Amino acid sequence: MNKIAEKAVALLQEGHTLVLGYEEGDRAPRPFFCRQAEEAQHLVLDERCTANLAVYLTKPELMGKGRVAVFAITSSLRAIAQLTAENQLQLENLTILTLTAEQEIKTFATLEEIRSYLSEVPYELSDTEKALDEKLSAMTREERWKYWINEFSRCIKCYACRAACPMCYCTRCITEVNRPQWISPWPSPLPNMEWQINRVMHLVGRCIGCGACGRACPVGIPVDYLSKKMLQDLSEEFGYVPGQAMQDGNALSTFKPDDKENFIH
Amino acid sequence: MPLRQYFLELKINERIYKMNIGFYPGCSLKGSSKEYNESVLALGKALDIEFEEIKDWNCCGASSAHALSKELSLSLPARVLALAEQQGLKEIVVPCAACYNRLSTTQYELAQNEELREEIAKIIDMSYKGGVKILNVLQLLQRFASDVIESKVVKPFSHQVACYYGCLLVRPHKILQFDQVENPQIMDLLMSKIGATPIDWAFKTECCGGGFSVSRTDIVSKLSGNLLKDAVDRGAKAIIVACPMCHSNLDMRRPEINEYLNANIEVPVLYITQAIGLALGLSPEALGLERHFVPVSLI
Amino acid sequence: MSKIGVFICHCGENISGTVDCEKVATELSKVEGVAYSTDYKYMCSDPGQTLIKEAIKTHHLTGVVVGSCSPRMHEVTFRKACAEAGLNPYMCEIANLREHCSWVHEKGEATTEKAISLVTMLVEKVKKNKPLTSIQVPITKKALVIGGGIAGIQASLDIANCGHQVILIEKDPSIGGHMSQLSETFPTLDCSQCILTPRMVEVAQHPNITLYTYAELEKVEGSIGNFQATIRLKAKSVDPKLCTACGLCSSKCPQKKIPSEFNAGLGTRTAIYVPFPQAVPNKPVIDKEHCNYYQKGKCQVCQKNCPTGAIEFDKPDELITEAVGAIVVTTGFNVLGTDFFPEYGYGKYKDVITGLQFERLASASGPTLGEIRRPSDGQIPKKIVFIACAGSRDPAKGIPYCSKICCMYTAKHAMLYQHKVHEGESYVFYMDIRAGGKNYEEFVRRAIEEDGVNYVRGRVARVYEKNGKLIVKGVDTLLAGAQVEIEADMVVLATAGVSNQGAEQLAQKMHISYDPYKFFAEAHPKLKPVETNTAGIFLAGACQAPKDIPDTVGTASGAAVKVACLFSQAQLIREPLIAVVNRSGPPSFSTCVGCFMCETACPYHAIEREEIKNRNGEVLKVVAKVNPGLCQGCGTCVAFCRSKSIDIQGYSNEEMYAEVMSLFNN
Amino acid sequence: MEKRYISKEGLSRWFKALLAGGKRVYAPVRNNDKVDFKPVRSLDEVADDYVQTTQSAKSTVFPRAEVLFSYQKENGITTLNDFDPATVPETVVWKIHPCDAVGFIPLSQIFNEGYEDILYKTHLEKTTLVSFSCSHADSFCFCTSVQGGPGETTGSDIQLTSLPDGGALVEILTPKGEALVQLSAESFEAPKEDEDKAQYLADVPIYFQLDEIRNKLKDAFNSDIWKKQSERCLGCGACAFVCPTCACFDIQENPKGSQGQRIRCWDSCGFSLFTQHTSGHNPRAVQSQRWRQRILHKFSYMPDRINIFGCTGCGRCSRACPVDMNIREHLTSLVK
Amino acid sequence: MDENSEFEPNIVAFVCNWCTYAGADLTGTSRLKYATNVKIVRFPCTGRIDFMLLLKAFAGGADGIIVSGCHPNDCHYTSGNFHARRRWMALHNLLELVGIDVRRVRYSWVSAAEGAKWADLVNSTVADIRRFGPYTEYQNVAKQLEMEDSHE
Repeated sequence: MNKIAEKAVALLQEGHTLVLGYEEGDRAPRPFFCRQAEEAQHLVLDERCTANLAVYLTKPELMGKGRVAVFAITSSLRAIAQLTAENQLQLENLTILTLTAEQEIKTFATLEEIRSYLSEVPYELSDTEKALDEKLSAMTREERWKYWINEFSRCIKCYACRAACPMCYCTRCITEVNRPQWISPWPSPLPNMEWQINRVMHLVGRCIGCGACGRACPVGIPVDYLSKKMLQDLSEEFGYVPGQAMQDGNALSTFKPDDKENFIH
Repeated sequence: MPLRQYFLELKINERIYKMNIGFYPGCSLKGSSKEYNESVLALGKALDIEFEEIKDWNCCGASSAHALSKELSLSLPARVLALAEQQGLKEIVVPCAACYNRLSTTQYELAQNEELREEIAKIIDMSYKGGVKILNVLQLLQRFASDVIESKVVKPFSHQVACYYGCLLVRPHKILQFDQVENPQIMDLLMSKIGATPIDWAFKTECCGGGFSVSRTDIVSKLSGNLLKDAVDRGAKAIIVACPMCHSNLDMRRPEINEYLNANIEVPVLYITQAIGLALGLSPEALGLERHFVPVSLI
Repeated sequence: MSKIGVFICHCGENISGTVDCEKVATELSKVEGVAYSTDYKYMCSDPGQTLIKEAIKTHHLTGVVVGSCSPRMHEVTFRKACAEAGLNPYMCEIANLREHCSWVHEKGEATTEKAISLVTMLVEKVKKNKPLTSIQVPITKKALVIGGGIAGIQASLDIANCGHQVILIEKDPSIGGHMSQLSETFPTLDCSQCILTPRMVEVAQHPNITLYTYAELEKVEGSIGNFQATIRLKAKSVDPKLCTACGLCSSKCPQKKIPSEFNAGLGTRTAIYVPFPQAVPNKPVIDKEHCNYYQKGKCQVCQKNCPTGAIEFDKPDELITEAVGAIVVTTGFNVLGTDFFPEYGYGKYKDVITGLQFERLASASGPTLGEIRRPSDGQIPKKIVFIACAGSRDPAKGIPYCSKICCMYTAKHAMLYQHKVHEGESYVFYMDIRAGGKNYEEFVRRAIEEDGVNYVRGRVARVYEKNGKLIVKGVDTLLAGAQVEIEADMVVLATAGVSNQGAEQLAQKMHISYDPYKFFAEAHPKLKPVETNTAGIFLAGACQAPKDIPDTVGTASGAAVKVACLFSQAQLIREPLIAVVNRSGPPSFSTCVGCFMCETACPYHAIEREEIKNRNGEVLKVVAKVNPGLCQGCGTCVAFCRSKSIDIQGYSNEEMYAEVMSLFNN
Repeated sequence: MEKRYISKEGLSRWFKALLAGGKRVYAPVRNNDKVDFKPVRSLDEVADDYVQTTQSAKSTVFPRAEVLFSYQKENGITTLNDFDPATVPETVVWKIHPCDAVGFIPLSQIFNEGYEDILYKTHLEKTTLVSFSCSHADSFCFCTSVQGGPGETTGSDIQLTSLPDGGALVEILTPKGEALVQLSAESFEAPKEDEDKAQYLADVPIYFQLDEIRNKLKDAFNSDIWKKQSERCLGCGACAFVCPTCACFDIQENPKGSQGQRIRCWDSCGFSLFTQHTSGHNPRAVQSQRWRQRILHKFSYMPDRINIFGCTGCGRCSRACPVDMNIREHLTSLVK
Repeated sequence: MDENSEFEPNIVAFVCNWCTYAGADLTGTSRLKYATNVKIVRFPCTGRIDFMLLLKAFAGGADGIIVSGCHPNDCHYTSGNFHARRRWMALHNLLELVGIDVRRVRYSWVSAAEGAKWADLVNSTVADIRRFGPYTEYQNVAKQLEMEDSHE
């Protein structure tokens, strides 16, 4: 019985109806909903766990009414902070735990505790993204356009990127709006691009850079690069740090009188 | 903001190292105002500025050209500018205020109007792209002398002076963008640096009679007379000018002025280059002081 | 299937001059959904409007598009016409064929093509428009008047006499404004104090008017009918209830040399002061910048001498909030100082003064008790030169406009001078005399013919001091441009009327627009001179542009009537062009996911939270709801909402999408 | 069924002949870590170091987005231009795996059951499937458990089995296959008797018995197994869109002013919008109901109504799933 | 993109009702002339302009887009233009990232008193877009239905 399993059993005894964690999967640990003590030994938590469990916290049919505990990796913590700022989580019936660098199980009592913990964990692009970043910034505009249109034309509109993203919790997504039909539902190159531009614009100032969308894409389009690059480009201007969500609205719902406007003349 | 603070921000710190500067004397510096020419060159040597006279320069058209035809009044200065450009002179100094005014106005007109530039280029069959920077003496001194002058003063020019700018040096402001039209300060500043105390008087930019020097000497004597009388009444011991036309009216026409005022005003009229020259210890002969009609006795 | 009527106006030939109106009408008749399409010479005229009404009735039109002038001009007219014919007014749209097409393009195929696409855009929009009914909003029947000059006084009295409550705030210690500084007023030369002071007293005693002096506007929120104005009552350091205005404190105050603003810097005043004898309220205030106690912590002479103990040094500024239904801005103007003119001595010469300073010299309550004496040595000037258009009508100085009142007060000043100093000589240098008011021209003629004022038609090039005299160098263009030189004892500049300091900041606080000279912008120069683009905020007096007293009082009463008319309705009818959060049946009840980012974006705090409950009271979800009273319809939330759950009536997503995509039909 | 042998050179000659014949040839092409069917121009573009393409080849006969008809409106009169079969090009799908080829059978069944879909029918007639038997499989493959196998020939027109010498055993299964062979008949040689195809086939363990699954599912509608299995399912459409047998589609309008098109595009029962009623009610509101529908449709409803199973055991849905919903694992746990 | 002078760009302008629309009215009343290629769509405020409309305009066939409203601090609704500016900053950055030709989107502030500025804005934008030529690169992709055709 590893220490994660023991903790899970203790949590269930304390009255939690669900402990959300990871279990061994085919290629990597996968999300696991542990509701009974017997199932606890399936639980595992190590650096191979990358799926963002926060995506389930906004699904009432899964969370139910009772108290839920979640083993959150750093990305999940950032997502939880952002979701709370967007009034999506009731922290009272949510117990948040994480595995610190020293392999200790840490339970967070308040949101501020999560924020301060996160502030020591800086955010930056992974190496694959940095490589892609160099390759793209070396391109001319026309080349970049060809590259992205080629990538977007491979999209099959399965919306796995939307499904995997903890920030995409709308009950009716803009793709399902048909009066007017902002985004055509069939997978043609331009509607696919319009869908991605819309998704990234909806994530401005909210994306926590967990990369779930990139990993979820069955045809391997680097969609996570787009929102992560935007995150990096706009964080100074908007004063937004992933996870340190501002209480009074996100980057696009607030403004600074002296925002930069060198392209307006 | 009230105009008192409106003070053209003088580009004092724009240092140009030892570089030869184009020199356009114009007719008066070779004719009636030799002493202005001598004093500019002497002071140039003292401040180690090398002047390179524009080869084959022609008359700038002064006040007569634009009375006859616009093309003529633009072609003459345009040719001078084209020559300067061809001879690789990025900047030219034009001591005479009238020439400075004509060259600057031409530069402005050609820059504003595409067809005019082509037309003038045809007339002088030289092309002028418009890159030459035109400086008058004060701008030259301001850049070269203003922060060097105090250390070089040998004999302070400690007199009350009236700095007289005349009209061409500062107008029209839209084109010349030089100092302040109503109350220019640059000469006062330079003179105070060599120990003089400029008086605050209202005739700095009043007309001295200009081109009427020969045709209507009566008007010159009246206008220049009033100007001189006011300066003297306020205790000025010398009138400082930077334009050969002003100098000749105030100096050469002194007898007619005294006759008009039936007074005997003997206040000398010096070019600013002469005054600074004296302060730097140059000899009166080198500065051409003995050419003046009104003796310069206050050394 | 929509049945839309298209009506193309020739606007005389303002439109038909460059646009082929018949062709536009025929092309539009081919557009799907257009049931009737015609053109007419004057669509906004009575026959034009009847044409529309008949067409609606006979063709049972479900929408109307009028191709005419800017909707900012006649949208209301055409919508009213449609309403009378039984069609919901918001099913009528205007295509701007005049300002945005015929007037700005040459005659030709391209212009007509553009006109066709402009009208088609609106036809596609109308197909998606929904009938709307206007919103009823309760009105707070209380008005706020900002600025206690004659304009503010007149407006407050008029509104109060209609039986409505008024709050009058004035930034100086006393009301009266510039008019109280004047000696006598043109054209009748009756003394300004005599006609103004009774009005000031009337304001102070009027039961419906609450007067706050030494008070400024801090912040304004809300909208027409429901403003919340936060007012800063600057601490006067004197308790008005206890103070009996005995004047002991002022007489004892050690600080005696402070230049008096009321006397335009000519006279002096003490730190604890009443600005002028007839001040209302006639109670002193302490000027903190110059008071020894506030600056250095010592003195307190006034407190020691005050018989009733009215001095209260540590009383802080007070912020009060008032709910008001309308605001009248009467903050007045200012005159340029002499330091603005290098050619007239930069303000160095003491005897070169402004018109306002001359008023103080001529005023019986002025520093010289009405005698015209030079500020430099107190002598009575034998020769005075008045210079008109000092700064005004001078594009090089950035003031191209005419300040309207200087010709008249200059003539008055010259006349007063000649009356007070019989053997005196006065000259007026002018360009053109602007005396267009009633009895104005006669007044100026009297100054010239009876009082012997020398009017010299020409500009003054320079004024300079010489042995105690002011040499005025000018020209007389009527004597073949002869040079004129006058040795005057005093020079009075009729300086330009400019906007008051802080006008820009005040405008931004109230979101009203202003012109390049910081005068407040009226809604329409000819048709809405006393209104601003912000509903519920009105303008009067010189804050909109330099004005004489008759015009100021006229516009003040005008603004007052606008307020009274607003307060006369029980409810305020407001355009229904506001945002609405969608609602639907169970199980979702609304697509809003309750992220409430719209709440942070809304400048009017118009977004509220609504709990969706099921039958047994359990809260299912919390969604956004728009308060129709506060929402001004800017639409920021609509463009911002990710799940498209909030939409704005009149500019809905569907309507704007249809309008934009109609441009790319081919 | 006729057996032949084709040498390495024969293969490339035959491939050139296919291209020369103006046919559009689809084959698996690698794009960094993903392999998918793409039109190719030469043999060496074809990838070979992979177990399975990410997506099936169904898009060659059932395109992701297809114009059913288009229309123009000119002042009141509307003209309709119907689907034109001539626009469908002759297609060869090269190096499809047996489980994909088998998948075309249930697909065709669905599109022809009751009403014959002329778009699908035209595409299918003009498409020839050249399948390659599977030499290696991975843990996701379970074709053997669903009546298939690495060497299954049903559905293919020709099946090749690559040999170590670069050549291949050829089994010509249908007249279409025969027609394709005729394009370069000389490249084919007599069959090699000693070569036994079985030895080159991958070994795919059998995980469960189909009929056991079918019986279990008969009364599993209300069991809570669905909830347990589908807790981690995010409700995206990846499994349906990569599946060779999923045939659900949605009809959409593409209006552009006075002209426009009616378009058919893929849909997935995994989306909530799939069953959303205009009233707001959704018969399958939660993810467990949708997961149940996916399993029951393929392993219970289809066999009952058109007696063919809707799954060929290719394992694509498990490979593509972001949260590792492994169908084989779920099915085996069903019958445990 | 050569100087194809006979190419008439199709440009749409999204403007706010209180400032730029009124500024365009002033251009009209002062009879200043400008090119016919720009059609104005009226919005209550720049805050109301949805970024998807810009993409839809390009997809529809626009060659250039002008977006203009009140100067900062002049907005009739206090902060509509501030929100719009922030949104444009993000969109501008994203369009650049994806390789869309951002030179074709011209952001500006035109107040109700700047009739002349509106005329210059239109004329200079039309001249620029004429120089850039039609946005065929985007419109071609818009026409493609299936992704296969996008390979040729």
